[in-house]
Amino acid sequence: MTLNTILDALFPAGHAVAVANQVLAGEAQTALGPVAVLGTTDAAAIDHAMALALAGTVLDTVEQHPGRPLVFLVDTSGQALSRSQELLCLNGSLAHLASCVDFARRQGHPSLALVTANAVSGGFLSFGLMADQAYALADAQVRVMDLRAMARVTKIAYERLVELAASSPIFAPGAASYQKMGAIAAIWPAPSATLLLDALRDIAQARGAGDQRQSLATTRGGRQLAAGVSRQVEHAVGAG
Amino acid sequence: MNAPLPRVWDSLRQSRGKRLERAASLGFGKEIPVDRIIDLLEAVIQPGDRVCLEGNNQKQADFLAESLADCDPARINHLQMVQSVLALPSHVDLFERGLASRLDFSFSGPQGARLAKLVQQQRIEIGAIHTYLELFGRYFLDLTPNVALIAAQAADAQGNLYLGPNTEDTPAIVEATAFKGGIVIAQVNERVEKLPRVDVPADWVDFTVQAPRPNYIEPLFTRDPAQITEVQVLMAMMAIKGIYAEYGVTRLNHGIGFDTAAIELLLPTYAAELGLMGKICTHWALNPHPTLIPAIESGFVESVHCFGSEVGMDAYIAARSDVFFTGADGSMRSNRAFCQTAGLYACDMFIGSTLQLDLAGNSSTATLGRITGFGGAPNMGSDPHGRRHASPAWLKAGREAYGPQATRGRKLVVQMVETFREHMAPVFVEELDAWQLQRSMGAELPPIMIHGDDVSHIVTEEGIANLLLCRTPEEREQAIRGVAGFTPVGMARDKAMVENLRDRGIVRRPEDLGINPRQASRDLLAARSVKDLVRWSGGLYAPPSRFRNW
Amino acid sequence: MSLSIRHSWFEATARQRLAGLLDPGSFCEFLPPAVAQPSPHLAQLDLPGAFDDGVVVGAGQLGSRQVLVAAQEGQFMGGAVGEIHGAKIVGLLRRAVAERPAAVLFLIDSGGVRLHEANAGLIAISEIMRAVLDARAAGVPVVALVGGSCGAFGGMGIVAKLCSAVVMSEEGRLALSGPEVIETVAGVEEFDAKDRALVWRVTGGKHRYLMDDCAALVDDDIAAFRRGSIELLDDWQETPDTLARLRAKQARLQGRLSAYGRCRDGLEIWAALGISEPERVPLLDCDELIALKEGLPT
Amino acid sequence: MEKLEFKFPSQALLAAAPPALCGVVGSGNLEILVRSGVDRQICEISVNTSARGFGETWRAVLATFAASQAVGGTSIAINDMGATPAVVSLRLAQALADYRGGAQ
Repeated sequence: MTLNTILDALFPAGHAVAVANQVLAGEAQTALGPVAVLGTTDAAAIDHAMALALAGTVLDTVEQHPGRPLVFLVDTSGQALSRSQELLCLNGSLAHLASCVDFARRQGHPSLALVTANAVSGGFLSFGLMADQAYALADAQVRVMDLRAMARVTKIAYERLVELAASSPIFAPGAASYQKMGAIAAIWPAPSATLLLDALRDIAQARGAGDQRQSLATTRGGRQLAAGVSRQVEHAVGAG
Repeated sequence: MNAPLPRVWDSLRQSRGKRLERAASLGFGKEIPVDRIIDLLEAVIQPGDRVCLEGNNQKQADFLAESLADCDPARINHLQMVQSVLALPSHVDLFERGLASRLDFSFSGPQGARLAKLVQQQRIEIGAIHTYLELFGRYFLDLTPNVALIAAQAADAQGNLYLGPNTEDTPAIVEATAFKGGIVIAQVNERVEKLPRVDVPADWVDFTVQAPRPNYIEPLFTRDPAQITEVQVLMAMMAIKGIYAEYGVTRLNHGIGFDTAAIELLLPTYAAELGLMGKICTHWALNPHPTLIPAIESGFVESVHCFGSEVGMDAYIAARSDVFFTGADGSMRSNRAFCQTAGLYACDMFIGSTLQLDLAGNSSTATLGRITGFGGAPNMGSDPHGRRHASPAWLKAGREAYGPQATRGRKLVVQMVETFREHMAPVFVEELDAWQLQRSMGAELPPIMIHGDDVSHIVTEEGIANLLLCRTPEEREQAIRGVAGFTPVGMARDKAMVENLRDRGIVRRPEDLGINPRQASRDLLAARSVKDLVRWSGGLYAPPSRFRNW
Repeated sequence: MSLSIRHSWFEATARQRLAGLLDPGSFCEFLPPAVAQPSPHLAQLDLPGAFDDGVVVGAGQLGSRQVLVAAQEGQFMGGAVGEIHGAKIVGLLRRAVAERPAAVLFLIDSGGVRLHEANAGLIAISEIMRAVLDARAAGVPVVALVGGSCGAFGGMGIVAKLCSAVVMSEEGRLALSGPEVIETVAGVEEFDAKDRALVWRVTGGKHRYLMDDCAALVDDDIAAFRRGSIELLDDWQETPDTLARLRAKQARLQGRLSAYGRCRDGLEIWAALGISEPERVPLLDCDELIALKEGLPT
Repeated sequence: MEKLEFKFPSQALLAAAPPALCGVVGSGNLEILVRSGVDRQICEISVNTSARGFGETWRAVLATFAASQAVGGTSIAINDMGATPAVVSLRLAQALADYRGGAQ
């Protein structure tokens, strides 16, 4: 699916989104008013320049359009893998991007991420997973690592991983796993203006509720332990 | 009566002359252009020659090895290789490509598996697996090289050589070759106007070639203190208190493992606290182990003579010339032949680790499918019956072994092992893999590294077995079982007999030595990281990059 | 010699670090091993777990300040974040919002996501990121201490940079992708992971300190981390992010990218920073390096 | 992974104490948690180990420990990542000392 097909489907009322260096930035019209559109395309491997471009768009939006919703379109294969990128602390630029998204939230900007094709580890962490809610298109690839690579690194037989992946969302790649685990709010069969509007309304309504992913995971049976463990630590009696 | 046929008495000299003529006819002078080295080798080496390819423990004539392997097997073949260490892939290529057919060597290390395969395919004939001293000895008897291919640091215009700190085997090889009509070819790292010192005079050297890159040196003796375990600390405490202190061991050699590195690092702390400074470990036959730096800096060590050098230690050694053997130029000179001699005859103790020990105390590092050889451990780890000079440690061990009227002493030969290696492989076994290896290779002898009758003590985490005090083979077996821990060999011990041996001081537990295993903390190590070693050295030690975490 | 009384942070376990970091006897663990369960996900993959799932969380005092602490155990599965491990940290950070301690000390020693629980780990790290920012927004400084054998990599590298400040030792490493990963994907010419001196020139504490990616550089010594943390908190005032501050940071990162974006080795950047003998930087001790940085042209 | 359960008779340890943990589940290492148990004359030990097939070695190592130390009335849980018997014995001694220290 091309970027323009997706944009046309999400924003039939109009959009003006530019792509430079695999980074998109612009705005679009919705029934709820204008939204900022930003993100990455073509399985971008996020580097300093991309992270700073995205962060710049977030900060511009906060400065120029108070309260305007942020819509992230996520297509990232992870982070750029190079020595020069690490030399300048790539994790620092990704953290800066994440803190800008968080800052926008605190300034009253609702945010939504839609995984259009790929969402992998570091690239996903820095903006997609920082949004108030993340959604994914049905055929999107969401993962840390594919099972063959995982088998190599963990030295666990590939067949065993495939067998377990069928029943366990804990490590099985795929948007459905992430939905069960609480990180993806819903999977959309196709990009849709109606679904987008509903989602933006839900997000606006849930504002201030904080990070609900653990409890969602419990409800959906993805992570059985996380919410309980966090609660235990949060409320443990601090006796010596 | 017929007159006897006139015998030629200078055939070696004549052969040498012809070889040099062939080289001269191709336009070669003493300095060989790097791109013509194969032409030279094909001109001076003949089929069937005995060739010494300098492969040391550390320094490698790697460029000459690769060049020889690239020679035409139609012109050069059936070579008989003599070399102490078969370390590089090109060393084995010689046999796979049909240039060489016979091998006499000491150690093969990383090429052990390829070598074993060639033997099984009968594509190589092994003369013998020697110890270093035996091989050097045979260079001067019946294995004298026709051609020696050696490695040096630098050459001057006349062809004098400077060997650098890693002198190693070069003097022995050159002496044997140059004085028995052979040809000596040296690869050098650089050509200089004036050498720091002359290690090999020009008239012992026929040709030099400047290699395209400096000869490879393996940092074989660098042990990162960070990897020393608490169990190794415990065994080191036991060795220091139960052996070094009790015998007053001053002259010694250490193996290269982490067990003995732990001892080196406990000298400035634990041994110093026991008041042993000046009483033990003063004179060493040892490579310049970085882990010895704290003991040297603490004043434990008076002298160290080295087989070879170690990467990164040059500046430190130069600045500690009272301790190390250095030339007038300030840089170190090592010498494997002399240091092995010191290790065999002048040391009171050898202590090292092994992979397997049997019930007779025989040890082996051989594993199935690999022919690794011995290096120098069997020279150091053997009691030389020819020794005549006395020392307190030697005499005490002799009295323990032969009774109060002993007319000779005994070298301390100590094996120091954890009862299990990683992946729960027991070190103590009923039968060494060496026997199976002998059968599968059709060798005349099993590759036993140190013979049980040379071993005086075995140190494990469970205790020390003093085999000198055992009076029967049964006692010896139970003493070994008695420190073999929870290995099948250890669990099959006769408990009553082991307790009896313990009463007689033949088996000693940590608590018998006044050591609480819980005191065995890495905090006792004088250095716990490579960086600590650099600090101890005052910044003089420059560790290779792979050992750094800064 | 003073070397023998140093207690290496790099070498210590998470529990040993906490014992030496906090005021003696002040540490109280939440969800201690005796009442915890190892990860069922590891058991399912036939691997033994750890009672604390590789992270110790609790409360204690640092120079009489009340603090909350989380310490990752690098020796257990590379300190990697799984479901329980992550949830413990998230719970601690939420507690900080409610309890308002003087600080949260986050002893990071982690390669990032635990692949055996990949999705749970990635999401947990995302939750930790949000929770760190929530604690900071509530006025609680979150200080990352990085000096363990696993460094701070992957998502935990991002988390470290979301903290109020990072205290590092020279031995510590802070980056996103591990050198081994880059070597595997991009080749040994791109990054030789076995060239450890190079690895440290790219990701190590000294380089990060010279580049202002960490606030303080301390010796590899538990007591030095304690002193460094106390000094840092003495002068620290946690204030919420503002647009101006984020803009300034953006400008600084942009400037740095255009100035050094083509460099591939710390040596090149150090020379460009005005250090006359950059090759000596790895040999300097901590105090010398701090002095060197203070003397640099700004 | 293999789970092993053992019960050894052992001389009663005098005082119960807060739980003590020793060691780390790292390569070649293990963690040992000592808690007070039920029966004052018995030491209960459960082991989770990454290495299969060493049940008898574990039994021998642990039996030696329980016979040589007064550990009756304790319940010991072990998570093991391939530690050798030497390391296991050392950690047991350390864990017991920590547990006893906590009783004072």
